[in-house]
Amino acid sequence: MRGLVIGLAGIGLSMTYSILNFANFSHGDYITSGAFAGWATTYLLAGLGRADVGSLLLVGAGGSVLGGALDIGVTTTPVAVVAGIVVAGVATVLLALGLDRVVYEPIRSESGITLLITSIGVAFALRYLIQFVFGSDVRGTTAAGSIPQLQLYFVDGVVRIDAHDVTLLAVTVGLMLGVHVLLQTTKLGKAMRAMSDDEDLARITGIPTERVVRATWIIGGGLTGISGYVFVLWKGTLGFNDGWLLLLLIFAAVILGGIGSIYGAIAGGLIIGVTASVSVLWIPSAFSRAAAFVVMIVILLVRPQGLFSGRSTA
Amino acid sequence: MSTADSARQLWEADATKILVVLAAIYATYLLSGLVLGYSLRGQLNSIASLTFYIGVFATLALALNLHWGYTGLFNIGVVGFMAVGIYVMAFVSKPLYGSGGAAQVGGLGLPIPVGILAGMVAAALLGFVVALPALRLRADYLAIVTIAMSEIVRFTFLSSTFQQFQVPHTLAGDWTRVGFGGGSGLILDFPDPLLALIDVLGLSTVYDGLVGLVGTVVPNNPDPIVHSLVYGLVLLGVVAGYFWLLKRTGESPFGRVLKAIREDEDVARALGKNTGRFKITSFMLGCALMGLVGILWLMGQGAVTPNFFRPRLTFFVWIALIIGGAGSNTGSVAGGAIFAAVLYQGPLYFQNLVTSVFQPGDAPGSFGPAVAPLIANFDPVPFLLYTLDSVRQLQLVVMGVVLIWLMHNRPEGMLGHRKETAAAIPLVGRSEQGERTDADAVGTDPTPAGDASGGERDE
Amino acid sequence: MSADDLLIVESLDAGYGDLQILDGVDLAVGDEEYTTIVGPNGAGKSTVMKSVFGLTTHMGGSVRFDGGDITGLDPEEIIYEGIGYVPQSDNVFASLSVRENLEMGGYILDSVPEERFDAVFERFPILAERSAQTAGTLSGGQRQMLAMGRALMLDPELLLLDEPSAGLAPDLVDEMFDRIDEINDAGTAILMVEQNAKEALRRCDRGYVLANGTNRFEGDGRTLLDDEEVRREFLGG
Amino acid sequence: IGGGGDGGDGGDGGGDGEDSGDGGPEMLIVIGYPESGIQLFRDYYSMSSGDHDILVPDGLRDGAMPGQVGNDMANVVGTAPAAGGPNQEAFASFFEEQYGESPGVFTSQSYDSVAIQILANAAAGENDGMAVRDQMRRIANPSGDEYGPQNFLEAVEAAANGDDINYQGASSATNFNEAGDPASAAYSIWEFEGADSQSTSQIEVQSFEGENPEGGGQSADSAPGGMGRTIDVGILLPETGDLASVGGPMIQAAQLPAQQVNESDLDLEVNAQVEDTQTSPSTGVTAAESLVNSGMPSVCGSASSGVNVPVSQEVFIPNQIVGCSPSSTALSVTNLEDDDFIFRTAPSDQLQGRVMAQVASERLGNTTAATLYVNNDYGQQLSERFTGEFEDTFGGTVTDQVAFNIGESSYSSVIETALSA
Amino acid sequence: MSDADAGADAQGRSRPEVTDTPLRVEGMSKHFGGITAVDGATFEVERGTLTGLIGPNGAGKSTTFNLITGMLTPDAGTVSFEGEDITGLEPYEIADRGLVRTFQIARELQEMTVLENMMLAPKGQRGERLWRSVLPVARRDVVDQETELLDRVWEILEFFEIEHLAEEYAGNLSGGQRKLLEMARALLTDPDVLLLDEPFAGVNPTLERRLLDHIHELRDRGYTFLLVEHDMDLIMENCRHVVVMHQGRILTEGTPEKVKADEEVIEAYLGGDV
Ligand SMILES: Nc1ncnc2c1ncn2[C@@H]1O[C@H](COP(=O)(O)OP(=O)(O)OP(=O)(O)O)[C@@H](O)[C@H]1O
Ligand SMILES: Nc1ncnc2c1ncn2[C@@H]1O[C@H](COP(=O)(O)OP(=O)(O)OP(=O)(O)O)[C@@H](O)[C@H]1O
Ligand SMILES: [Mg+2]
Ligand SMILES: [Mg+2]
Repeated sequence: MRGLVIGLAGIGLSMTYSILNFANFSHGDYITSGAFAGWATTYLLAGLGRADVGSLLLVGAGGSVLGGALDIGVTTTPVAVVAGIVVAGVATVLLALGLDRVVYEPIRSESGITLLITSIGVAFALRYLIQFVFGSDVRGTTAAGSIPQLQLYFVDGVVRIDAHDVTLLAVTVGLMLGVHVLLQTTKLGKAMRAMSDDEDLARITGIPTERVVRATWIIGGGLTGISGYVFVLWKGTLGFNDGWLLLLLIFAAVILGGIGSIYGAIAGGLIIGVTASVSVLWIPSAFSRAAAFVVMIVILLVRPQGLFSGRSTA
Repeated sequence: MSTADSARQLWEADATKILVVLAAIYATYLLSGLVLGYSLRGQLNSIASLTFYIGVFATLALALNLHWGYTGLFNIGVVGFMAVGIYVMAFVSKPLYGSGGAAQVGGLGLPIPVGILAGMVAAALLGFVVALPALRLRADYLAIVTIAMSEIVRFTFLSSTFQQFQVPHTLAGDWTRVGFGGGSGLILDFPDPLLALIDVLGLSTVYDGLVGLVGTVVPNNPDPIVHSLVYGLVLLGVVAGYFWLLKRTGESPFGRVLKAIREDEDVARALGKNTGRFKITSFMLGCALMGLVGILWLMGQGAVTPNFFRPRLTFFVWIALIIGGAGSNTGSVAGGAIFAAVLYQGPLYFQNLVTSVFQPGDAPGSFGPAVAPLIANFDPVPFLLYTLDSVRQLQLVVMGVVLIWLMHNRPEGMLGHRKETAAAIPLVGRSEQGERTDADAVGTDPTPAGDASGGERDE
Repeated sequence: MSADDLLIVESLDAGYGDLQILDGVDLAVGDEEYTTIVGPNGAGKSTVMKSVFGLTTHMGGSVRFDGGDITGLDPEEIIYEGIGYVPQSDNVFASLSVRENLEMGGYILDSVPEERFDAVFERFPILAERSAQTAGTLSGGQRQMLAMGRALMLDPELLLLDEPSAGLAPDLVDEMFDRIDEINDAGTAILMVEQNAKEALRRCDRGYVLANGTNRFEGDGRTLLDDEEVRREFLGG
Repeated sequence: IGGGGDGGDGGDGGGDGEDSGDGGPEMLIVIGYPESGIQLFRDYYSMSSGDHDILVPDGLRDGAMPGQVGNDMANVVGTAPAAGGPNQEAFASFFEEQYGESPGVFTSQSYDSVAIQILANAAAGENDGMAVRDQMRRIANPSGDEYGPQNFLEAVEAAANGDDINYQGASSATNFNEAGDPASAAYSIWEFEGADSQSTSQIEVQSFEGENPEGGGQSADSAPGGMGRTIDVGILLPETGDLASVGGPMIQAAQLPAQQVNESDLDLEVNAQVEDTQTSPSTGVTAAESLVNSGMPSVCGSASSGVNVPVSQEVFIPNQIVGCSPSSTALSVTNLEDDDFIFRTAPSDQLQGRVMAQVASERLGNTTAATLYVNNDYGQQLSERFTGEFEDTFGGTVTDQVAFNIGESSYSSVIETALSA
Repeated sequence: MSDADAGADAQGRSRPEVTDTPLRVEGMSKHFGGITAVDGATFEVERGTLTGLIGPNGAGKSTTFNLITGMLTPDAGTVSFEGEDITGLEPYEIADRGLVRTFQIARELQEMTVLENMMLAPKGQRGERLWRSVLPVARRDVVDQETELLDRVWEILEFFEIEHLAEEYAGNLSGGQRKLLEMARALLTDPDVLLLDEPFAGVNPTLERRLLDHIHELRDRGYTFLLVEHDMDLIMENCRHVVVMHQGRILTEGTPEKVKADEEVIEAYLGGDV
């Protein structure tokens, strides 16, 4: 499940990585931003009239409102959840475009490393601004009790699947297909690849590079924000560090799948997710994150271009 | 002659730069200590702790400069090497396990210098393991590998698997309980390293004299003040040592090859340079230096826990390096100092200053109550109080913004001049060069510089 | 230089960042005219081309095209004016296939008619053969042809060519010059930089010799070719 | 009580239990903080039937937990050092009056810590660590006139007069033993009140007395005392980080005695300076240094043992400053070579481990348990202490001790490990 | 210099070492996916000659260079240098043995000055050992050697007429200037055999002539050159031996006259009209 989130968020990272040519270390905090924006909306819609607007907008900072008390869940407050998803996407798109305008555009022509370092600065600023506004405590966001559950019996026990697992699955798969269709049927996809090759040349060829960049942020940012929202919906808690803690796993997934490859990011996400949970069978659980990183490092050594990428190295 | 002179001038200018920066920093701190009403003891202590952080960040920035500024190796796993340094050092030098002490596990009980050496070697070896992929990977991939590696290191020290185990500690086959302590970390219960060092150097009497001297102005227990001041000085000594080492490294054919690797590795290979060897050497050297900083930083802190080594700390070092300017050793030192004083320690001082000058009331507990009055009736006080109270978070926001600003406006660093010449001699204009060789020929040095071209080809 | 020339560059100063390279360069390309710039390495020839295309720092003077002022426009906008550009190096999208490179050449069209591809493939048959190959793996000469093909996708009014024959085999050099002649004959004006100076001057209508960022000589191609001074200084005798 | 740090050799408990193959342990011991506890309990409830007995210690005593977890957590029982002191009510009503809330975990210990420091400082008559240290036991241990929070101001006056007093705290009788730990302690057994409540309810309080409830250790014979001065005391507690939720009320409680003095017409001022440890050792050390720089002779702090040990070792002990932690309970603090500068008003986990084992076995009637502990020295040591007591004293079996790290986005795999046999 | 002169010249030189062949390529092949870039190429380069390697675009010339210098590993075949099999060695090992190449697309070290670029090249620099560069006494040797090198560097820079750019960053050079730097740098490694990949593409004719003179001069001193070049006139004037590649294979080799007259070559390469 977490693999799907990683995959979805990974698409955004993969796109900016290949087109703008830099590893965006603030990507994790875009996820967090999307999650907070979306959840503020959900809280607001679910709790309007039941608690004061300020606490709702701050997603119950300081324990002022509890998600459980608002009975939030995809079946109990479907409108609030759907609105949350939409706002999470839109807000992250706006954030991504805004930051691009202010931060990245002026140094677009610099090397990837310059941009990477800059993105570390963005990550710091974003993360701790979120903490400044929303507080540092972890909050429970959904009403765990009222989510319908399905019990599936497997050979070795019961697997419980609840409505939020299903939502996560539906949203991520739906969006992945959507992006696939979008890039296949428009020339945007090729323009993006052309740009990732050589931006100057793209400009003199008449590709409206700034528009392609914007499209990249819009698609990538939207997916990222939504992935943040459904991630929180699925795990049921929200904290200012969520995205950052996911970031390295996302990088692992993107590299595993091959930078720039959308399907690679998805598959990479699933592999990383599975590695992290299955590895527990053989190694102490304290190492499950480490196991995912080891897989990534091994891939980088054996097949640096990733599993799914046909990019040339010439 | 003139070249030597101008070189000296440049060096002096560098030194002046560093000194001016340091002087300004110290003056500001003393001044704010005055405002805060610190006693002499407080002032001395605050100077000592400032010196400590300047020392560690400057050394870290220097070591990182070797990786990134010289060789173009994008290492964002600095904390991993620091962690290995101090952990291995503790493993080797902690006293043997004995029940009843605060420590849950023991070490091998070897002398501290052995531990320090072991820590550096271990960090270098980890560097070697990481450098193997570094030979083949692009900068950004290496970045991700190194940061993942640093997390793996942290998880390893966190894991209960290595929390404690038995190792034989004598040839007779006695077993002793050792380990890395898992999440609770290690209590560093070896003898005080500074005093040990002073002892070895035979400076105990000098030290005691110093304590006595300080005792005349700070009558009450002067020892810790002297101790931390002297430790700060030792760290500055280490900074000077690193600086010298890296300057030598950079201004040499070795450094030139590193620079070439940074620019285009294929070219260096086509010119017959075994770039792998250079990269590994440079990487391992930097890692050993980072391991040493890990040791110096935590050796005297009494305890070490794995979560000290979160990636955030690595980024601090990066900010320090970038403030100073990658590629420049002077810059690295100045950057480390500025970072430590302004961004790392500064906000707390600022908070204390404002608090003590204005004596503000209690801050609201969260953002909501803080902005509500601002929006409702333009009352900014709660918001300002909340802001002041959140200095530790905002400090990181500020660091982020500073980093962005630097990348936009001064990517070469505050002090500029990242382009230090990579040669053991100054590479200067032809005419001056001619003069110089002439002068040499006239002088005592009979180097047949002139006919090198004649012997160009005689096999 | 007359007012109704297609491209008019007037006392152009330009460079990179703070560094000024061009110092009052004047030049003109008439409708359907074939113009060549020659000059020593580092003279600023490529810089002139880049300046026309809005890729340098503008410091003074003007560039007019087809009666309108295009000084300071972005490359994306200049493409719409009807100028195509083949840079001296790095002139193909290395990770796109040959066909995709050509598609990108026609990016600003809503849809690229198949005839455009055919026309390019006809001029450069090797491209048709390799249409699925990744451009990054083409040989130097193949790339040069692909780059030219890409610029032709839009059937521009004016084509800027920076050393199109560099790296080409002799038969291809001739071929390339022939193709350029053809393109020119078909109504596209050419502004070309060449180190293969004699051949270029032989074929062009008008020639400029650039040195140290300023005009040194100009005139019709033959005249320059026969000029003693030009020959000695710039054409290697 | 002091003494042996031998809490359960052999580390990883008995994986050797030959219990029924299918069942897994009957109960879980979860040691951690709300910060990651919310996620952990959410995962627990979503992946299991949710009917194991679960026992948690003080770290998870946060009334908001059920609301945040979205479950009533009715299967969870907790233990925590209680305000079992003779004057606990006086403090509780006082706290409620001031802040309009009932006092939380470790608030009474915080109050006592600062109160004792003020008294010792008043008796010492100077802001000097060594002098304060020497007065600590004199004002806290028998003999002397007894005072408590209700007549704290009189106590201060008496102390400043150089009288021999015996402060009887809110948390315990606050008699220090040789190691500077409380000589006796009380534990409450509590449970959550459900998702709609913000508090927990206490089921029972159990008192434990150490070997020598009167306390012991050296102290001064007389006190200079003196009026007309300012008493400095530092407060070093977490406002942010893992322990933020516990730290807030603790800081409030710690500021109370100072306020009492400052609002009275006593000819004494108390200057209480608060610093935040962020629950991080390195920040803790920096913050402690800044307290030292401002000349604080004694400090109430720090909260968790992971911070307290380095802060004590690096700052308090070498600078000869009294540290008196209201909530650091780890065994290692007892064993510090502290030159008698380190005290605490919170009881050592030596005791809590035992209480938990007793609750698990006698009250809940379980014979097998697994522990899930936060990976720091608090979790690690308490888990081991519990295991030792549960197996040795109560004849139970601990199937597994599983560590978890703070800040993971999912704890299902560690829960899985703990729940499987 | 007229064609006739050059021809005579070329034949007149370097007789004594005819049999000595430092570089020998045998049955070398390289495939990229479905494309065969080099297909069983076999040829030799004689000591002290200027050998031309010509062929249509995409014939496999640059790939051959990459294979010889270890930048790529051949799928089949061997490369031997001075009698020793160097197939599959690392590029630096090959360069170290005295077989050095230039790149078709100049690869300068942008943020290093021209001088630094040049100083990088020479072999056997003592200071490339870290300890020698760092340790106080050992460093004295290093400084001495650097002083010597610097003089040599200046000479070569002057020869290539780029001494005025000595302190310029290589990234600021024009296309042609970069080529010059590239060649100058390669010469500094003191190679026995120098592989030049289209060194004159983009070089002004006047300078080209001077460079050629210099190449001849060096060749007379015993250097050996393998030169990829498309300019037939240049090849005819300057090379004594020419290897023609076509579609990865060696089509023919021999004297310029012979090659020029070869039907196949005319068809494959020179175009019908030559
Ligand atoms: N990006 C750049 N930044 C700074 N200076 C540059 C840049 N590009 C070129 N130059 C400088 O501008 C001058 C002119 O360069 P330009 O590329 O226009 O020469 P050119 O005439 O095309 O030469 P060539 O025939 O060698 O290609 C050269 O001195 C070069 O060093
Ligand atoms: N990495 C690669 N992957 C796939 N094909 C390649 C690769 N490198 C070269 N080729 C192909 O191999 C053939 C030979 O290329 P090479 O660069 O050696 O030609 P060349 O003789 O140097 O041509 P030119 O004179 O145009 O530079 C070409 O068809 C090219 O497309
Ligand atoms: Mg040019
Ligand atoms: Mg080639």
